Amino acid sequence: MTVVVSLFALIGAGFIFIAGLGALRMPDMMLRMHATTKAGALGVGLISIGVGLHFGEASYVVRAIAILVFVLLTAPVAAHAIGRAGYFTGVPFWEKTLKDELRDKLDTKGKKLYSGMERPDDVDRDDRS
Amino acid sequence: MTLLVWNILLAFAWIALTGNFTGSGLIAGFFFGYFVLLLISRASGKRPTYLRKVPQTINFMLFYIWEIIQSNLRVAYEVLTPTHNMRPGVIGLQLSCGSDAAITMLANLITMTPGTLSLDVSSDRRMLFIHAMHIDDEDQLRADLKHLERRVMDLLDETGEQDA
Amino acid sequence: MGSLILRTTTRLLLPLLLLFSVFILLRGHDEPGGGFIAGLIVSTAFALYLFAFDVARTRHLMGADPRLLLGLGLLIATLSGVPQIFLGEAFFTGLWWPIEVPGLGEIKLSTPLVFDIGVYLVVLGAVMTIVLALAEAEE
Amino acid sequence: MSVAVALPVLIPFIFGSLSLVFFNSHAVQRWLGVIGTGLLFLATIVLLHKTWTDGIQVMAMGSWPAPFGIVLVADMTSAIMTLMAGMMGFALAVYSLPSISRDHEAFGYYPLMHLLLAGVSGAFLTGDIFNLYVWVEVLLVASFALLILGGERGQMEGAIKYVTLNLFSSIMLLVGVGLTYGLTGTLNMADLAVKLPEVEQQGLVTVVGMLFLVSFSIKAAAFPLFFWLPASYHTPPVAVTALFAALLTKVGVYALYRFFTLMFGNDVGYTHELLLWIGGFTMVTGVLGAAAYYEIRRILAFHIVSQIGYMIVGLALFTPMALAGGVIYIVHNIVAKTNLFLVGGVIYMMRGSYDLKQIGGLWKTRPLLGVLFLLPAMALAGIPPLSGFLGKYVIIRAGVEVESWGIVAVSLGVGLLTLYSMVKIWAEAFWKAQPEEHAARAERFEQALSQKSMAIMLLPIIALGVLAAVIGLAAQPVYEMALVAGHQLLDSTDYIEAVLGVTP
Amino acid sequence: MEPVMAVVVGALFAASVYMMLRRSIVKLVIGLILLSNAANLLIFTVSGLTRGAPPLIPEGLEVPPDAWADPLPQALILTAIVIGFGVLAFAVVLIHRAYEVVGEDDMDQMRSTDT
Amino acid sequence: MPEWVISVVFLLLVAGLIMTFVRLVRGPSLPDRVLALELLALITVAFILIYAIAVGVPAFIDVALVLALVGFLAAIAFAHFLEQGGSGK
Amino acid sequence: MLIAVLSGFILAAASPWLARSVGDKAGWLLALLPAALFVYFLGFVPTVNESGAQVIHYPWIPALDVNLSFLVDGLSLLFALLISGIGTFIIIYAGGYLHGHPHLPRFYAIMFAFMASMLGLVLSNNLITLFVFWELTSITSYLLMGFNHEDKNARWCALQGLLVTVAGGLALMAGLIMIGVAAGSFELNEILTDGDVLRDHPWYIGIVLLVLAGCFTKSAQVPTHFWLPNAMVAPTPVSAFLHSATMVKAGVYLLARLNPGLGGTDLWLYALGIVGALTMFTGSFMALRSTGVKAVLAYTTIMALGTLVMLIGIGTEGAIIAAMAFLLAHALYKAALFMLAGALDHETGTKDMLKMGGLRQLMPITFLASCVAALSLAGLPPLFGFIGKELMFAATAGAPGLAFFTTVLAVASAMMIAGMAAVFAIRPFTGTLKETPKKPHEAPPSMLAGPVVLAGLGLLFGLMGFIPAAAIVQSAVAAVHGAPVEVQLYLWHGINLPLMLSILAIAGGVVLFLRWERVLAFYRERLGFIDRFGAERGYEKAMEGLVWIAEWQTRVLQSGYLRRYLTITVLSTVVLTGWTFFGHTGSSVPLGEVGFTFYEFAVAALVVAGAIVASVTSSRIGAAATLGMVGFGVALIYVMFSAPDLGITQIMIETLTVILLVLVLFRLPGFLKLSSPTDRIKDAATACSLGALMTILILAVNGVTVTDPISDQLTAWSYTEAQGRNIVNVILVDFRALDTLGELFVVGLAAIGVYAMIRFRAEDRRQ
Ligand code: NA
Ligand code: NA
Repeated sequence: MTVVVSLFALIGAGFIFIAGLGALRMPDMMLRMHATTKAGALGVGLISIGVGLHFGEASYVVRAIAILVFVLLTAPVAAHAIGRAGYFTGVPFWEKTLKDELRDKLDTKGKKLYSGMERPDDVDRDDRS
Repeated sequence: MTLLVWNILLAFAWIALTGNFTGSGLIAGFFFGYFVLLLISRASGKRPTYLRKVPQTINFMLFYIWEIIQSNLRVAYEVLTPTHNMRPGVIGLQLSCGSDAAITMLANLITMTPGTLSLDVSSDRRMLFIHAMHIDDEDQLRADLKHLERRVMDLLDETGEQDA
Repeated sequence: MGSLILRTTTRLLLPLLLLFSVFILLRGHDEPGGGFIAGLIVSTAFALYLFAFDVARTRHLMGADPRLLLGLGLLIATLSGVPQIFLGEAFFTGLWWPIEVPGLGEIKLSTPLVFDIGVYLVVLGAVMTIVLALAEAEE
Repeated sequence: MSVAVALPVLIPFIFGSLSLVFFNSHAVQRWLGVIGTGLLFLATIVLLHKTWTDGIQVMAMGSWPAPFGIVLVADMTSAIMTLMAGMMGFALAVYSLPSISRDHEAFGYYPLMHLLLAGVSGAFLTGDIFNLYVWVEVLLVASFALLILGGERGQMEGAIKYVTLNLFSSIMLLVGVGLTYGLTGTLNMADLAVKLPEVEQQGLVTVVGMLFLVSFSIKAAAFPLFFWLPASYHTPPVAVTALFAALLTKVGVYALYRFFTLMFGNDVGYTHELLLWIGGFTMVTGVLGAAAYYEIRRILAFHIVSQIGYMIVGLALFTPMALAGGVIYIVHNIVAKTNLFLVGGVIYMMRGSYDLKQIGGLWKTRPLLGVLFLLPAMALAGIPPLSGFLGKYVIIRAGVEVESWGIVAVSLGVGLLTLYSMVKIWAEAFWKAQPEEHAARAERFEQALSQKSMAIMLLPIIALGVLAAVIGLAAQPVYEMALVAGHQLLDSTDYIEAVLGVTP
Repeated sequence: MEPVMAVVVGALFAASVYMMLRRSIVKLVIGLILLSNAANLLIFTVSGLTRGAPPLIPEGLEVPPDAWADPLPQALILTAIVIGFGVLAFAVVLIHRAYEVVGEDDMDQMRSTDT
Repeated sequence: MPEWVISVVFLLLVAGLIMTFVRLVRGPSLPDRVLALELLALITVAFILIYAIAVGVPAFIDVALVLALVGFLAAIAFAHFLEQGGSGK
Repeated sequence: MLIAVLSGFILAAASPWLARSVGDKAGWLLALLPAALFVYFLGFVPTVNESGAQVIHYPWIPALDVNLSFLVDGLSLLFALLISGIGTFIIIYAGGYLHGHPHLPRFYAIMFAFMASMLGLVLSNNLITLFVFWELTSITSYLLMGFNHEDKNARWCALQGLLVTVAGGLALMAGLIMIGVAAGSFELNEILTDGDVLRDHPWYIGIVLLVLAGCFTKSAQVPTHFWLPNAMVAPTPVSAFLHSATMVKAGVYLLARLNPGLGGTDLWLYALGIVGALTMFTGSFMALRSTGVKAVLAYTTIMALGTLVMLIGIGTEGAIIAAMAFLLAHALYKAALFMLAGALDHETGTKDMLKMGGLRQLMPITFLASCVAALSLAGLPPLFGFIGKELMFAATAGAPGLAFFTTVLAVASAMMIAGMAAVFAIRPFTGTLKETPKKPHEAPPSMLAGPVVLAGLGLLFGLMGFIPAAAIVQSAVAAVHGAPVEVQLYLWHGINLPLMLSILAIAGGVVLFLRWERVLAFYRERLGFIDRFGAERGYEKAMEGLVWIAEWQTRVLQSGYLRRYLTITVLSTVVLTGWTFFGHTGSSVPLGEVGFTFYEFAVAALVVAGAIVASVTSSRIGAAATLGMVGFGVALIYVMFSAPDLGITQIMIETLTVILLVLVLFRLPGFLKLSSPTDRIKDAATACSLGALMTILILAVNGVTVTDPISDQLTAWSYTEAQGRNIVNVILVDFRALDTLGELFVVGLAAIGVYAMIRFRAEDRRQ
């Protein structure tokens, strides 16, 4: 069991290291986010599994799982929020970025994002939520 | 009905948190879950049914974990190699699913899977904008994403192109 | 923030956070936690809801005006220590009523628990008073 | 166990909470304001009576015996200070009824007032140094909120300075508490009185004492740390300023008294010499500051600083008589200074300005107000037989007895300058004819002031004015109480025995 | 570790005071936040640092096993943290309002009440 | 868990912390800082979990749990700030 | 006795109402009180003469040696009689003089308060009680001087009088307390029985100087004499009362009173003798150039006060007799003259003697009374003033060590006074009738009763000197001298030195009267510099200096710069604590064991780095983000050192702080680099000094081992007594619930404050 736990811990820490490295050296904000969101979440997830295994007792296992779930649940939302905000505020892309299909769909003043597929009789479906 | 399911789920969450796997723990969990639901039922919204989804859910989770691991290996590769071979870009993905839950789930899954990151959904919910690390092969990427969408829709009982 | 993704996730997270806060409140006497931390957690839950939706909906969700919660919480916390004086004990002397409830096991009702519930309400009321006022000013 | 010692804290807490619950009903809040402060006043009278007749009052909160839990303790000093808090609270609640605007009521004036009083009473009564920090924060944050009610530019600017410097003070207090715990492993004041002298590195005790000295000197607005007070005190409505003037700095002074008698009395030759210098400079800079201004509230605000100096000198001289003099001076100052602010508020209601250059003619038309101004003003200037003279006499006599000539000279000189300031207000606001160019506004304000409002505002003014005279005239019992307070401060045996139940 | 923490606390105090001495009201608030953190850490450090022994009593025992971290400073700091937060919330909004009425993020322009 | 594993794990985590910190300081845009902060929260969760193992105190898991639950809120708040028109300068 | 003294205060409170309800003739009614008092005090005369001083004792603040004890002996009785007697006429007179004045009731009130204070002053046996009344006379006389308060000059003069006398009064207070402490008693009858205790005490010089400061200012001795003429802005009844029997005589009274205890030394002799003589001369000299009816009298008052002080200083038996006789004479004629001057002023509408003339026919009684009173002032037989002056010359001639000096000045003064007395009595009444602002006719009876009676008494006492001698002067002298003295007062002592000096003085006076226009011209042309360099200039400069210093100090200290306030505050902390640490106690810094793991160190370093970055970054929101990092770092530290609750709380608070900052900061502008590099270096030094101090304090305190912290007991009770396993939480909700309760209120208060700040503004906007 110790070996398994150690493995989880080591791999998890390794991913976190990668996340940190990615945050440091990826060329633009979006790409950094690819690194931090995925590697970071996975790293923490692995470590929390390791913790669950290490302590073994049910209540701790459940808590470790809870951490895993929370991280997997919240990390993409955070990434989405930051990415969206970064994009909307015009954080520059890496120069090797190939295309941007969103650029002309955004109406920052009306706070609307168009799909380019609107029908003329569309009601504003945003009101429904 | 859905509320009841929610309540039961919360009760289980409770005993999980407390580590008190007894009848009293369940009742207490049910009790507190009930109050929580009472409170948030003000923010009304549609709830999908869950019960029969359990096996499907487990299946899906395994798939998803695999995706995450894949995604990470790819990122790790990009991060660790000294030169960047990425060809990033933002693409718009036309959506088939229409419910909030499905869209959200899809968006979050996309974020956690290889080289893609959900930016936002268009105001009319027909388009999901995604930032991808590699759009060299855009068609393959779109196909993968549509596949993921299908799995989500199955899980959530959606038939596609409806919801109006 | 007009984000569908955030809104949907928030709807999912909110009950979890609320439940978690109650959990943290009740077990604080024996393990890390307590009224403060629980109050802070529930506050962040509503703050999250605020970011995802808006002030009006958050107020509606909370039901009571946070200033009322604040006042009630303070009153509960203060009064939890007062009746002891009629038993000839000092203010804030802890009183314990272990109650055997069929199916629930022993529940330790106590004045410190009442006090902690007051703490919980105060923290919630105060933080939300501040946050909502700020958000309203912003809107 | 004494119930009386906890009530001055619990009553304002309960009424403050109730006021919050009834946040939107101003009428209820007003009633709660008067009833709550009235009950508080009663409770503090009872407490003083019990302390006077039965000795030091103690309650161990939660029944946890000292030094393990928090105790509330009332010796004579605490009881007297608490009584002043109750009295001022009640007086100001009444005064507030007509003088506080609807807006202020709508944004929490009454709950803030209750909670400020709770903080002040708590600070006076607690027997635990960390608990003191908590009370200080309660009253501080209450005062922050009261200070900004109204939202004008001056209030904001003053508040920033007030908040910043007071926070620094609180942090130093917190640091001091932390270090004291690190030195002794206890927080209870009586226990500290026993344990601090047992610390091997006595030097460190004095060093930690310096942090408390700095912290409380800031709170007390002593030289050279008083900047926050003149920068902010004249900005809020006068009832608020009066409340602050009455009680806030006194908490700092009280804490200095408590700390540098009970706990940090190990190096008196050093600490109290320092206090003497601080006191002297505080008196002089404060009174000179007042001489520079022509605005009633600013003059009065700077005088607070000056009079803090007298109180510190009472502590610094460190004899029973000097300490008694200090206590009397505190009481006197609370009564007189509060009253002056209240009179200032009435002047404003009748003239629309606090600027001496814009107002006048009050003696001609309002002789009663003139007398009501003269009472506290002359008391403040130490004119006999009013309250201030008693305080001044006792302190100066104590100074003479220990041959501390410098401080005697300074005290006397400052008395003269105080008189100068008071007479300045008198000559300008009362004697001088109303300046023509501001007559229209004065008339407008006078007409807007209803008889009923005026009568309600005059009630506390008359009561406090009479009190200033009574303290001076019925000085024997006042001095006897103060002397007992002085003895208790100087010899902590009774205090320690009452709290810890052991004779040191 | 205590000497290291002593330096950390010193650095936090220095940084906070330096921030508070800037003309910007925003920096002033940041300084206040750091100050309160510094004081809390000071109490934490000065009452002794203990590794891996939180003051919790395990099931079945009546006191913690072995040496445990002093719970009292922790309770004090907890109180101080929360108080600090309350004060901070007030201060943050205060500078915000001050900026609105004065129109500048410059403390040196805020002198009308003294002179 | 062997001592050396603990050390290596901490080494990796600390390295991650430092690199993230550099990104936090360097920015250059606010979203960059925010994602760094978000990652810092994650690393802190991991750090606490490993520490719980290292000292054998499971009570610390609760700290990690709370952080995992609320850590992303800061990111949401900043995003909100940016969308309200904050410049980040 | 208590009632007698305090009745004035009671009547003061009642008089506005009385005056209003009685109306026009209220003065006559109200005068009944002083008249009754006069009779009451008269009743003491036989007792005192037969059995000596009476002490009447009422305890007031016995614990502080303050009692309402009264000493009735010749001296106090003399003063009490003068106060109540003259007071009676003053009240009557005021009713006429201020007839129809809207504030007459108020005037009566203050007047009675003043009178009562004066009585209290002269009758007090207790030093402190005496001082209480002393101060009350200053305050009430201030109100009287400023009675015409809409006149700027009146306010200014009143303030001057107040400040000068109160300044002296404060010195006196110190002096009196020192006497009490030195003598071991605050009761005059006890102190004065053994003066050597004081004279041999090391504080003696200090006591004398302080007492003199009080008495000299009150009695307008040079160089503080200037306030007295300015006090003429008061209505005439006030001047008449203040200058004849009260207020300015208080200083003289006290010197006389303390003479047995403090007198008889060289210090006393020279201080009083020289200052008194100079004052006497100055008063006369200034009187000679005055043209205002009241100004003349004011300066002659200064002369008289100087004379009395000089005589008390000389202190021989003869000098004391002279002093008491002179005092009595002066009181009688001065009160009369002032009331007459007031009558002239009241009837003609001017105070300038040069503008009056030929009033003899229109105001015959005034003229007659003026003549009699002025003759007494001039010191001509057969008036009582002559006796006083003769005795004075005798005393100066016999003054030990100061004979020549005092005698020359006395004769010179007497000449000038004689001249001015003639001017006063003759100029306005003779010659042709001049046009005056008001049409003059004889004053009403209320205004003539006093002058006539008092001038008549001057004549009566001159002719029959044995009456005052036996009745009161002898016992007064005994009181001042400290031993029984036989006193006989005669007009004729045979041809001796005093008589020659008198003749010389009167002759000189006649010359000055005849050449008065030339004298005035001389003053105008040659002596104008006196006004520019006189003591009054000194007062003005002092006041300007005070305001200047006050404004300078306020500019420097209360500069409005928060940064400066904070710098001073921080440096005060560092200097005070640092000096105590290194300089005073010489404490040392033990460097304990520096054991740590690399990850602990890394976290610590990151916290420091974060703090530094936050303080130097130019991005506002970047600073907020960095702060978040510091917060996480601190949370980690809490976790690493066994504080899970703290870790959680820190994380939660950090998150909320970020939310808060974000909600607030987005409207604020970015950082501007505003301070100069020099400023930044200075600030960094200030900041680092505090940081270093804190580091040192931690290290030092860590070196102290605590054996039994109270938390051991809390830990033991946590589960067994308080039923909780999380000790921190048990402390929070049980052991120290009160802390937590307080903290809740802090949070609640902050929330209300924030709410009010934000919403109050919103309300503003709406309006
Ligand atoms: Na220690
Ligand atoms: Na607490």
